[in-house]
Amino acid sequence: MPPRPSRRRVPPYGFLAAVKGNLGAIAVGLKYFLDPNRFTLHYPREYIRLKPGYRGFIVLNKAKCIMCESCARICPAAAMKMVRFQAPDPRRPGKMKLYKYPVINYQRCIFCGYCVDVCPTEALRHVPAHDVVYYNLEEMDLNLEQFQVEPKSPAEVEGGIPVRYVFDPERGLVKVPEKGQAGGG
Amino acid sequence: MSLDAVRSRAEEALRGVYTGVEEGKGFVAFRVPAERVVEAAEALKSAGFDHVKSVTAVDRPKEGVIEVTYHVSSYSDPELARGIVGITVSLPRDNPRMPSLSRIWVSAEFQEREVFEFFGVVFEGHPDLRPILLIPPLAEKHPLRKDFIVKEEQVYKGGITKLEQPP
Amino acid sequence: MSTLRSREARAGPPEEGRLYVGNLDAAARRARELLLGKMKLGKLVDWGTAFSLWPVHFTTSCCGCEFAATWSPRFDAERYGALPWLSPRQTNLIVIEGTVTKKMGCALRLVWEQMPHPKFAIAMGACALDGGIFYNSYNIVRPWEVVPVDVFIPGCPPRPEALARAIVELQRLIREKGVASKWIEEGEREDKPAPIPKEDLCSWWRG
Amino acid sequence: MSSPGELKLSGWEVGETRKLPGMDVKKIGKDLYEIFIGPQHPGSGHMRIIVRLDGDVMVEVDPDLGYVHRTMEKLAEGRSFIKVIPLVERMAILDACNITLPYVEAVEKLMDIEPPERAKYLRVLLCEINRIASHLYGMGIFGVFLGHSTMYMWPFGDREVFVELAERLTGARLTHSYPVPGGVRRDVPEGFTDDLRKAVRYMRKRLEEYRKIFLDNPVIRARLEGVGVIPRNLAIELGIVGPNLRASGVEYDVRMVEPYEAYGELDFEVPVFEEGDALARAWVRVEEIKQSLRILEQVADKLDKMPREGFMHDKFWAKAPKLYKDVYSREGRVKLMPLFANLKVPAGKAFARAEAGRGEIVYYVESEGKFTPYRVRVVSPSFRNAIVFKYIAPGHRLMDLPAIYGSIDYFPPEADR
Repeated sequence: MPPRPSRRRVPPYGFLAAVKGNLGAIAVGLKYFLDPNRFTLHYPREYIRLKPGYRGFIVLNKAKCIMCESCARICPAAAMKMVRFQAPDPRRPGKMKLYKYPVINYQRCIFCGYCVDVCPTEALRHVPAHDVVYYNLEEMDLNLEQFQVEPKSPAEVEGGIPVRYVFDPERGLVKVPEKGQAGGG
Repeated sequence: MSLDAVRSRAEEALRGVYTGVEEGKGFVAFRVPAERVVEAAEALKSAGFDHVKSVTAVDRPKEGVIEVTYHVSSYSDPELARGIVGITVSLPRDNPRMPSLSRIWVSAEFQEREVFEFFGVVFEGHPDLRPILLIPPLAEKHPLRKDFIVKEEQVYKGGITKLEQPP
Repeated sequence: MSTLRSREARAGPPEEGRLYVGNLDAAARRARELLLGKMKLGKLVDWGTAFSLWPVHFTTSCCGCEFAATWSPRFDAERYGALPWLSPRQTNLIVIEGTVTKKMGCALRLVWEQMPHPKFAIAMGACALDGGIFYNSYNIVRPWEVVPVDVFIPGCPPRPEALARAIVELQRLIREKGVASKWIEEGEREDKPAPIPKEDLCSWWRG
Repeated sequence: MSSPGELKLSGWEVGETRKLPGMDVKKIGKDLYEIFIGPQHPGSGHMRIIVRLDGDVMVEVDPDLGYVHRTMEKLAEGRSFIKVIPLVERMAILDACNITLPYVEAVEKLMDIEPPERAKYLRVLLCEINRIASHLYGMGIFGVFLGHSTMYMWPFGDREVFVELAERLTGARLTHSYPVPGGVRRDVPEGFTDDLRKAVRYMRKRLEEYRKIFLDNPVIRARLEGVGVIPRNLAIELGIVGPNLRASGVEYDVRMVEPYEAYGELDFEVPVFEEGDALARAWVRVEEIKQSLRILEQVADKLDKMPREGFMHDKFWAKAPKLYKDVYSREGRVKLMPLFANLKVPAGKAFARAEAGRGEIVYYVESEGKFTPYRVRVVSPSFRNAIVFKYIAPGHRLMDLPAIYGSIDYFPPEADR
């Protein structure tokens, strides 16, 4: 059946309905007072273990890079750029070769994942970490060496407890520690 | 009622006013001379096209014109709502002026203000013609015109570094 | 009017070395030095400031979605003692959520100037760092040119955890480096001046 | 149909008296207060409203937009077609898929391709998840405006359920950049449809509680009923969109009048309310969430039955190397062919529309057959709704402005683009 309109009216409201409405609101409030639906993440004591497909920070595997420039061309924010080096070619002694590798500037990166998806050899990949902050801007403009280092989530480094959220038809999201056993608040 | 019927309803309303038809994907636009645009708008309005979806201006420096298209459709007539009809006016680029249609379609009021600041098109008879989104110094430059250049960055960073061995 | 003038005349030039008499400014400075320097109240000031970072309710752009989510039940940033507040006069933190347009830049500076110091700024999202995807837009300013920014968060938008991390890092910065007490001791903070003069930002402002 | 002359549109004339509940107000002209609200204010800021008051009754309201104008239309002219998707997405990142979808459709119209069946359902899936999340966001902000903090906490908590779903599907909390010309970027991960059904069941239960604590709450009703009434003919005249339009009794929803993607095959209703006041606008949103949940269930059933193929048009996927197909079967991630970086779109003009969370969004895309679009024009729902402040708010007391602002669900970044 195709989409169709359905005309309705806001239910009318009298004195009795107002009394009922007040009591209903209080009853719902009481219900959650007695049985709260807590799912707060106690960051940084706990942190969410991000799923493998999460579009977090990006790391380069230089060995796989074929210098095709696709990532730099598709980057919508011009955050990924190619750096160029001229060095002797190991395969053809005496000849020089132009090497091009991508570097990323996290001042601009919008984590759209286009570069990872367009890379024909999977040389770029996402790291499930997205809670890194910086004190100054210069640190965020990575060079080739820094781009190959996998950034670690600070919460993980500090020894936080990894948790994940599972869906529940009664409570929406439920926080579960990574090693089984359901956790409450 | 199909899209052709929407088109023929608009064509009927605009008969004698339009000078050309332009087929777009998802809409059909009728070219109207600037001095007859009010007449065309009134005809469309009484045919049931009751609101403006978009006042679209396109700068064409090669032809020396700014084209203003009012994309209109209908809320009150569910059959006309299926299609989108445009009326297009070509204005000279050096002095673009046209009568405002916001007296006929109130929904065009803010969008005409937007076209005014981004392209410099003056809508005569507009109740409140002043910039809406930009600060005054920028609004005078009409940034959506093609001669306002915004530079994009290239894919290379820095020059070529010479190294003794491959990186 | 005349009594006021005569009282000013009686006060004379600021007297150094005496605490409770004479020029009010000098007296206040002396009290500040005594409390923060000799009595080591600075640590208390830093401790207190770190756990009462109240961000002003000033949304510059779309990262406001994640700003709101950070104070929502799942991430609950109120646990850090940070509560978004309405009036800039009662806040000491500004979170710049995304792009600052030229029109907003003036408002940002006005809000920043209304806040009492010690005050801090967090730049959230790529747009607040180097423009992000709008890096070449003609209508934006870099927020670190408008207000001095302490912590930068990359991402578009950053996760709420990242904003929480920024607040935690800012608390650490305040407590380890004593930014708040130093600021009170030394008066206006000099290390991060805002390069764009206010006249350039607000030349068009009305109201 | 009425001509605008008959409607009382611009505040009121000097010397004219108007009857308001319990008082008559005359616009004197000189004795007006002018106050500036924003851009720093407790709601979801970034907009200034200049209000002229007579006593505490608004006589003239001038919305001052543009505080978040990031020049998307200009930047789009310099960037290749694929780069425009994340660019326009920043209009309303809480409603990302709905906002980018018509742009992608317009490009597809120009290229004369149509996504395969499964991609259409995947797009509908994310669109409806986004719509629910966007409505919940709007209701939460409405709660902030009214000082009803439970109504901020609950929808924002429940919104996380749908944000989490979207994150599992696309890999990002808000900025999905999900549809691309020809298809989508991810397929559903393992166990996703089961999670989706759980979330739907949970949300159904919660909506009942929302009704008890918010919609049927006498305090809220007293604040919203009869406030900011937009009569049907005025709603049509002002050209407002989305739930605000449907709360005024106009049966218009792009999903219904011009079904795009898979909406024509799905069974759902478009709730329309007659009253046109702030309360009806809140009701429309709740009813729409119910219908979106209904759509999600149908999409989940459909996706389970379909074979896991056809998420990208053959033009882009037929020649994909083996690595690409491996990545897809392993992770469900659709890799983009390098030709996406330099997508050449045939010359032409296309117009596309879709029903986003806040209403109809329209795109006009013109291509000259080059790598970049010649012109991208977008009119967002909030920009079309902004006119409500000017024509509906006058005549109300100042304290009704938060109720009107909140009920319109106005999102400034979307309006300013």
